[in-house]
Amino acid sequence: MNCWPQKVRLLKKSTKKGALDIMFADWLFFTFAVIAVLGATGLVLFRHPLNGAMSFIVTLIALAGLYALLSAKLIFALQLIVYAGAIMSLIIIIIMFLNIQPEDLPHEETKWMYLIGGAIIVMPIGLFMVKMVRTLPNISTEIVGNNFGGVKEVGIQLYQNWLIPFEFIAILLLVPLVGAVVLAGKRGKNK
Amino acid sequence: MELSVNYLGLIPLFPLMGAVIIGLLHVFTCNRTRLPEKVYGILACIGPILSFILALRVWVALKALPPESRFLTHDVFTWISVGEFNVSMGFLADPLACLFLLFVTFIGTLIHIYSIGYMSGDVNYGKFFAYMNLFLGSMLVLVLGDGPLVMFVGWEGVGLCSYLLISFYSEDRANVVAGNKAFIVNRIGDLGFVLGMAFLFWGIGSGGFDYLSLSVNADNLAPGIALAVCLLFFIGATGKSAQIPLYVWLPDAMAGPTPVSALIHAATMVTAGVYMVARFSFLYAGVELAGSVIAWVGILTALLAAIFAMYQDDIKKILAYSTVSQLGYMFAGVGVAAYSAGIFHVFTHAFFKALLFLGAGSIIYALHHEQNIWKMGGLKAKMPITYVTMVIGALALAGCPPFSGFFSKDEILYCAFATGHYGIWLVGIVVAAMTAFYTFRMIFIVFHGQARDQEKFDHAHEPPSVMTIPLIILAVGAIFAGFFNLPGVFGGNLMVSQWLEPSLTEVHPYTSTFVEIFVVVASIAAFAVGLKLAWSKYGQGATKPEFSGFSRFAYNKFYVDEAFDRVLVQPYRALGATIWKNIEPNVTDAPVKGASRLYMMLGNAFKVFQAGYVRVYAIYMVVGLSLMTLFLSQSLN
Amino acid sequence: MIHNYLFLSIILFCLGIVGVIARRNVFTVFMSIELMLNAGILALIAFARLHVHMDGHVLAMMVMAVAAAEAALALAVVILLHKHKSKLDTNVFSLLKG
Amino acid sequence: MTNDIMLLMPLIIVGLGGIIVMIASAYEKFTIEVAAQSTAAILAIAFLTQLSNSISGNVAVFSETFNSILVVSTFSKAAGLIILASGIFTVLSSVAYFKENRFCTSEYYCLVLFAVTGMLMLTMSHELITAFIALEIMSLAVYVLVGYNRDNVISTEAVLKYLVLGAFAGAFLVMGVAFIFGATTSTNFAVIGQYIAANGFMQTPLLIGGSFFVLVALLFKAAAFPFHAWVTDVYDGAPIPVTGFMATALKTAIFAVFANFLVVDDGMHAGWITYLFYISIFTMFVGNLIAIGQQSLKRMLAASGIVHTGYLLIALVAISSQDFSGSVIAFYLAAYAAATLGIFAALSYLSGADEKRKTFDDFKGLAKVRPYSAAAISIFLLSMAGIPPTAGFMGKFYIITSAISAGHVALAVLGIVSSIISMWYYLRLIISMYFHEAEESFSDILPSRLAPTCTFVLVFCVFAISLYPLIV
Amino acid sequence: MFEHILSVMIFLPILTGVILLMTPASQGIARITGLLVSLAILILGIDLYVHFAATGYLEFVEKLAWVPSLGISYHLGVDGINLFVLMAASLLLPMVYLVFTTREKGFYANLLIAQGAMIGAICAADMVLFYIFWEIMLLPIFFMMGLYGGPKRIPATIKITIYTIAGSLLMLAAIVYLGVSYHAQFNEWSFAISDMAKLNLSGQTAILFFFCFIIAFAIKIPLFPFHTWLPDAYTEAPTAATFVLSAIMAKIGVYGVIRFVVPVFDEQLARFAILLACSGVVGMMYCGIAAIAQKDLKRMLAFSSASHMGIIALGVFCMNMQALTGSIYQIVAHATSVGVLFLFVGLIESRTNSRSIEDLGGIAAKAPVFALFFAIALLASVGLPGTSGFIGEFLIILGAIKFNVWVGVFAGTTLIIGVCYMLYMFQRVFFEKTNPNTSTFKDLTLVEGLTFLPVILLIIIMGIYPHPFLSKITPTTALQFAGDTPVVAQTVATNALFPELTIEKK
Repeated sequence: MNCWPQKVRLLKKSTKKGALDIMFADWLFFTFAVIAVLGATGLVLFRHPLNGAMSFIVTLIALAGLYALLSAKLIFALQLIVYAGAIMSLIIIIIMFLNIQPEDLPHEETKWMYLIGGAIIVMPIGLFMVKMVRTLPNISTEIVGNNFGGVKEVGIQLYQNWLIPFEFIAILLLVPLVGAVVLAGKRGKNK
Repeated sequence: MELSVNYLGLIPLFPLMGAVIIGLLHVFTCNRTRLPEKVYGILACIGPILSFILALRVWVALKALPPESRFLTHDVFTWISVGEFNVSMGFLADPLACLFLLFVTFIGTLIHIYSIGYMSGDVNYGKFFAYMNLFLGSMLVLVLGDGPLVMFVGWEGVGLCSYLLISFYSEDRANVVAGNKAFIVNRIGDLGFVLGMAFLFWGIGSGGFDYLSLSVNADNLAPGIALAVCLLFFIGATGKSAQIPLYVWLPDAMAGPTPVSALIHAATMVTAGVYMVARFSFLYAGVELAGSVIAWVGILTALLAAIFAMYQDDIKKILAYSTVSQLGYMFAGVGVAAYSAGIFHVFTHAFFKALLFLGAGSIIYALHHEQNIWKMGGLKAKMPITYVTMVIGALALAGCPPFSGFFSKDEILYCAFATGHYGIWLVGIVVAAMTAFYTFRMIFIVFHGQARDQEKFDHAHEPPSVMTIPLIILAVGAIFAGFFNLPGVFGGNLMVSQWLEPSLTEVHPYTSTFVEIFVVVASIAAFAVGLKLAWSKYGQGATKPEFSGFSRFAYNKFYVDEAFDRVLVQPYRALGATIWKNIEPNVTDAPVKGASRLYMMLGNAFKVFQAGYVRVYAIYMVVGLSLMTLFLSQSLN
Repeated sequence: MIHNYLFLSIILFCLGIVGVIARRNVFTVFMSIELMLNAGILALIAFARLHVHMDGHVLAMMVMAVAAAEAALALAVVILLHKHKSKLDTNVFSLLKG
Repeated sequence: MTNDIMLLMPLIIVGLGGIIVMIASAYEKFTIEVAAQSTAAILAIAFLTQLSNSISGNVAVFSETFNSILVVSTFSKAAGLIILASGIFTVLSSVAYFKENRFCTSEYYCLVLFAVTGMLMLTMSHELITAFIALEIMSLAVYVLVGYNRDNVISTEAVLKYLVLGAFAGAFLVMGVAFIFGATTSTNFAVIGQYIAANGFMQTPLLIGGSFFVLVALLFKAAAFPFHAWVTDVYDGAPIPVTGFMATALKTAIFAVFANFLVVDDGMHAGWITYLFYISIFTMFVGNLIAIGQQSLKRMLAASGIVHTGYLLIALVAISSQDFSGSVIAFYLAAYAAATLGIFAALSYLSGADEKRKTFDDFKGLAKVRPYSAAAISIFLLSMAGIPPTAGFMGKFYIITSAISAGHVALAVLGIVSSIISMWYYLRLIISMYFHEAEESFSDILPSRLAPTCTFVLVFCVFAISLYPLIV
Repeated sequence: MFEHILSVMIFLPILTGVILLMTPASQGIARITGLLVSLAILILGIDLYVHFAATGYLEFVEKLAWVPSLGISYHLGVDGINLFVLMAASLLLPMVYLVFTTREKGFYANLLIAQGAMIGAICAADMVLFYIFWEIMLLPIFFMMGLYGGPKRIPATIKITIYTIAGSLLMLAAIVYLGVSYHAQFNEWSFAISDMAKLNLSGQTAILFFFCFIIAFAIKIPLFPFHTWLPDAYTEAPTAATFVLSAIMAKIGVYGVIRFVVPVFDEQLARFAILLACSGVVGMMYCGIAAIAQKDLKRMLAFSSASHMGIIALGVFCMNMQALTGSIYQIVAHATSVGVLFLFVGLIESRTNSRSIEDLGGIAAKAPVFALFFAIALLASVGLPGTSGFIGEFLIILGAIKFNVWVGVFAGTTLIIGVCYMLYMFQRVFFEKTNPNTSTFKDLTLVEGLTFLPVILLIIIMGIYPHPFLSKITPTTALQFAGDTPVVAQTVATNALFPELTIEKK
């Protein structure tokens, strides 16, 4: 199922020094990171939402790869299945369903202005976060053993310590269900 | 040794009760069936007569006491007691108060009787007597009150009555305005009085606020405060007694009925200032500067008023200015520390000036409210009693020996001379001549010569006996009152001065007989000169002269009233209007208005920020965030 | 190196913000928010790795669930908007203001 | 243990009730009236349970069962009471409202129940991601409620704005949670508190940033400056009972978790005090300025809600984390809730079909025609303005007292100044109702009984709360 | 005489008013009820006065814990300071019901509530309780003005309401500050007024809150320059409301200063007393001078009232016993005189449909009893000896001179300024010739006459024999200055401006 991280683990086992290992992980990281950023940029820049959605899917997949690099096996899977799979296909279906013509799209003549302005405004927030992160120890991200992030381990965590939020996610999911019916569904005349 | 008796309080109470009873009767009947005038007349006279009788009793009681302990007191109740400030509603009769008591009740009674005739037929007959009784009561409180604060009650009370009686004919705006003027000008003086009391209290502290305690503690006063108190009290006196600069109300006050002018604005109320200065002789005696100020203000007032009196047309105004002038003498007297002389002049002046006013009232009554002397003339044939009595009054006023005015005025001038105030004396002599001149100018024009207004002349007649009898009684007084205080040079022994001695802090000046005779001669000469001039100018009948130059200036009273109007009244009104029209909305209220306007403006401006675009709201959030992170970054290290 | 993951998370997060404030297309806006959530998830995973602590993974899962729920509702709203105006422009919907 | 479960009963009752109503609404027979009644009953039962819990005075940390994720304290119980009461009054006034505005279905009530579930959970949660989930339950339900009148573009616009901005803020919350997790390896309040106590707050930049983003999200929901701009539009677009619900229950829940989060440790509170200080000042004054320019009552009340957020922030600034009981905040929230719910209850039967009476001028002369309603509204407005003897006054009094005793004199004075300038727009409605002649006869107002009853019960509450002594 | 007399006096009118508002009672019933209740209050008030023992401390105390955690209690009491304000509030109101006979139900109900609230504010011995009543008493006035006022009532109503609320909210901050300081200094919570005197306040914050108090009271009094709401409000309000405002509420402002500022902020007051005293004097002169320009009788009286309030306030700031006692005395004197004058103007307005001085004239001839009563009230207001107005004013001037010579001298000008406009008004309204407006002016009816008679008699009695009244006040005022506090030293120092007059015993 999750062959890819296994490969990495194998790689790790195969070398004593681990330099190549790390170099390879870095190389993977940068690849995924660049893809993710490009995808995100595409999302922000593409005029048509469909293009944006496709580009976003690329980002999500790249992120899944990164999760794998971070030894989060379960999340890697969930990201692909739930996010890139379910959520994004829903979005794309709706985009297609609405049958958006180019003339329905907003004419964003001032888009670039806003983008640049936005970037300037966001800069302090980003720098602030960077500054924060820099105070952390910059450890290496080699794969953690002991089934860290495996289904069983995470599951035990979930049911032992996080029962209540987990249960309430049920209600959380019910609400948009009802909501979607109320807002977008068919409605009989008042009962 | 003071003696406590329990009837002093009754003396003012009788007239006050009379005022209440008459007033209530009047108020409740005036718009329905009126009570007969007789009822009011009798009711009105009961109070003054009873007071007069009690005054005599007081006099007798005082006489019985040894001179150095001639005090009667009556503490009715604790009036105000706040901390160290304790005042009782107390009355004090000493020789000075007794003298005032006697002549005030005596003349008051006479004028009440006179008014029964004079006011007959008036719609507000009852009201008049209520006011008169109220006045008399207040005056008696003023005189008897033990301590400045009780005196002030009477002081303001007589002011109120003066106001009410001046504006008695209230349908005519001018009368009411004159009344207002009197009250307001008096109030300016009263401010001085009140402040004087406050200073006195400040200076004396807990020492008590009746005359006896005050005179004991007066020595403890700091000189600065003593001076301030003296001058402030004197300001009060200038208001009530019509001295420069507050004399302006008195001539206008003649708008009231003539008995009022006689009683209030000649004989009694206006002398309250002199009485006050004499009362506080223990203070003034220690502050020479205040004395000089008083003396000079007094004598200059005398001069100024005499000048005005020489040019007046209105018989009552002439008398009014003469009153101001005589009051000036009195102040000159008390100013040079000749308190008894000043008081004595008050005493004699009360007789002859009341007499002159009542005489003038008779004339006015006879001529149907004509007051212009240039419409009169030759009345001596028609009104002999009035003529004779008025001439007696005029002689007394002009200072002709041996009428009462001569002695009292001479005493003042002598004291001024003897204490070295030669300037005052000199002015006094000049004023004496002028007094003789304007007095006889009036007599000659009114009684001598031809009738100038034939129709009025034909209707003129001697008034009823209820009016003439008081005239005669007063005339007798005007003749003989002076003998009570004959100075040594005439073989007298200054009886009044001696009587007053326990109440006053004064040293009778002693000079050589030569000086005494010189002063007397000078006075007589002044009288003669004045009389001669008057006779030569008006004795044979004269017409109203055209005024020009100085005389025109003097005829218009140096435009003092106009100046007051320009300098004080108009600016005051303008200030009021400015405050209301400009300052209030544009300055005082401006911050409030401005704040609310700014608030509204900002509120409307803020609507722009609620643009309605979701993106804009997101931008607000991010901008806010990023600003906050900027600050936060500073704290991250 | 763990920092790089976090930097990437920050970059994605900021891109998401920019997307929200710079774009008027409703879909793009919603997806930008999803992007921000993903940046959060990435950070969570990275921290989980940093501390070798699996709570981060649990948290990430829950965030995903919430993201899904939000997305569902957002899509319902988008359909509703489209019904009203046939437009996907957020600026069209500015009747309420002032 | 049974007692501990009792403490959770309100939450369970409401949650299960929501699901039951949701299922039931699939049936035709389950009319909106029945739905309303059953919802009110469920909320009432939950309220009574909560009340009995409050009286019994139990508190529980649930460290064994739920890993300390839920904590029931007196504060959370008080907040829960307010939320449940708000729910009941919202449901009751909705009945009257939907007689005139016919777009209701029975799902409306189940959403109310879900929202209340989320809120109750929010008050109890002592863990960030649970708080996030509760917040999202609540928010998603409220989004739907706001847009319930889906035929109305205004309503849809309101939900769009709320949803976009709410999700945006939610994303910050997630980021914040991530950072806090990164700093402390936990999202549990107790652990965070211990971590701060051990390591200091200002010494842990990651914690600063994380809590900053969490606060941003909470401030957004509480409508504090500069995250306030959505409030007027969303309140305006929402149906009147929902507006009332948002203004009261939602705010209560948010402030409950806000306070719980702030007091995890002194260091946290001290670290944010300056920011909260300025934010509360700006919130009060910006709210006032927005309110002053409004013609529409709902928008005015929304803006005044911003101002009240400012006052509550003062209380947050002034709380002390040592012996935190939240009584001042709870009292103020209760007072504010009573008045706000009262006004919205009154508006829900007075505003007429399709909310045609919206502006101040529309209510001119109301006092002549409906004196009791006008009097009730006046009392609510006076309570909001903080005029004694209403509850609003006591609330304000406690807030100022706490601010001054915490040494924030300037904040207290500025709060006072703000309530001075807020007088104008409260009085304005009273003046419209009383001092102007009626321009219409208000004859179309249905003689519905529930909403007026609610209104007068709330009038009683306004006075009763003010007389109820605060137990610090 | 029973235990809860004060509570009854507070809540009887309030509850009656609220019940009247809630029930569809007719205006006749409302008026009769109002009259009966106010008469009951009057009887209780007299009873209380008779049993007042003048111990100097609070009497008739009722104390009930309310918010124990903050030391707030339901605490009532009467001493020499508030006794007379209480009397003003409990004795004067029946007149209104007797004079204004044809107003709406709400009018009477609001009056009742106002009375209860005022009595509450006066008797409250707990600061929070005081504040609550202080605010409540504004509400009926707000409604009375807005509902039954003149044509320009709404702006005036808004102005007075927001202005006063602004002031009182500042006071709230100050009250809280006092409570908190008490907690900080004595480690227990209390909002009792009597406890506050123990506080030792200093520093910038104390000054800030000192001014909060001062501004609150200055607005209510109103003290220059916070008086700008007054002319409009007094003019536009229905006469009964004006009466309540001027006769009683303004006094509660002064009372507040005496109660809160004088004992608590002694240090700050000593420092700023000269400033405040100047404000009082300037206000007195400013409003008095502005009064002369008024054509509207009511507005003139409004300015006159403001002018006198300046003097009363001055008395408080002079920080000596004479002035303080004078102020308290003048509170009643002014309440009776100006209150009655406002009612008289209301009568004139109802009989001639005009309040303009220009339109009136010659009333004295038509209505002698009315003129007599009016004149007595007027003379009291200008402070003529023999009326109640003199005693207070004189004591204030006396104290003012002690405090500062110049302040005293300028304060004295009230004697002149008052008569200027009052006499002018009396001349134009009561004297001169009648005109069509006034030619049919009816004198007071028997009921009206009997209504006003007690007050008029009170004015005279209080002027002639004030001692029994003063002796109820002085024990308490003496206590205020009992210790040789720094205040006294400071006030004497202000007179150093006048070196040549400094008292030095020879």
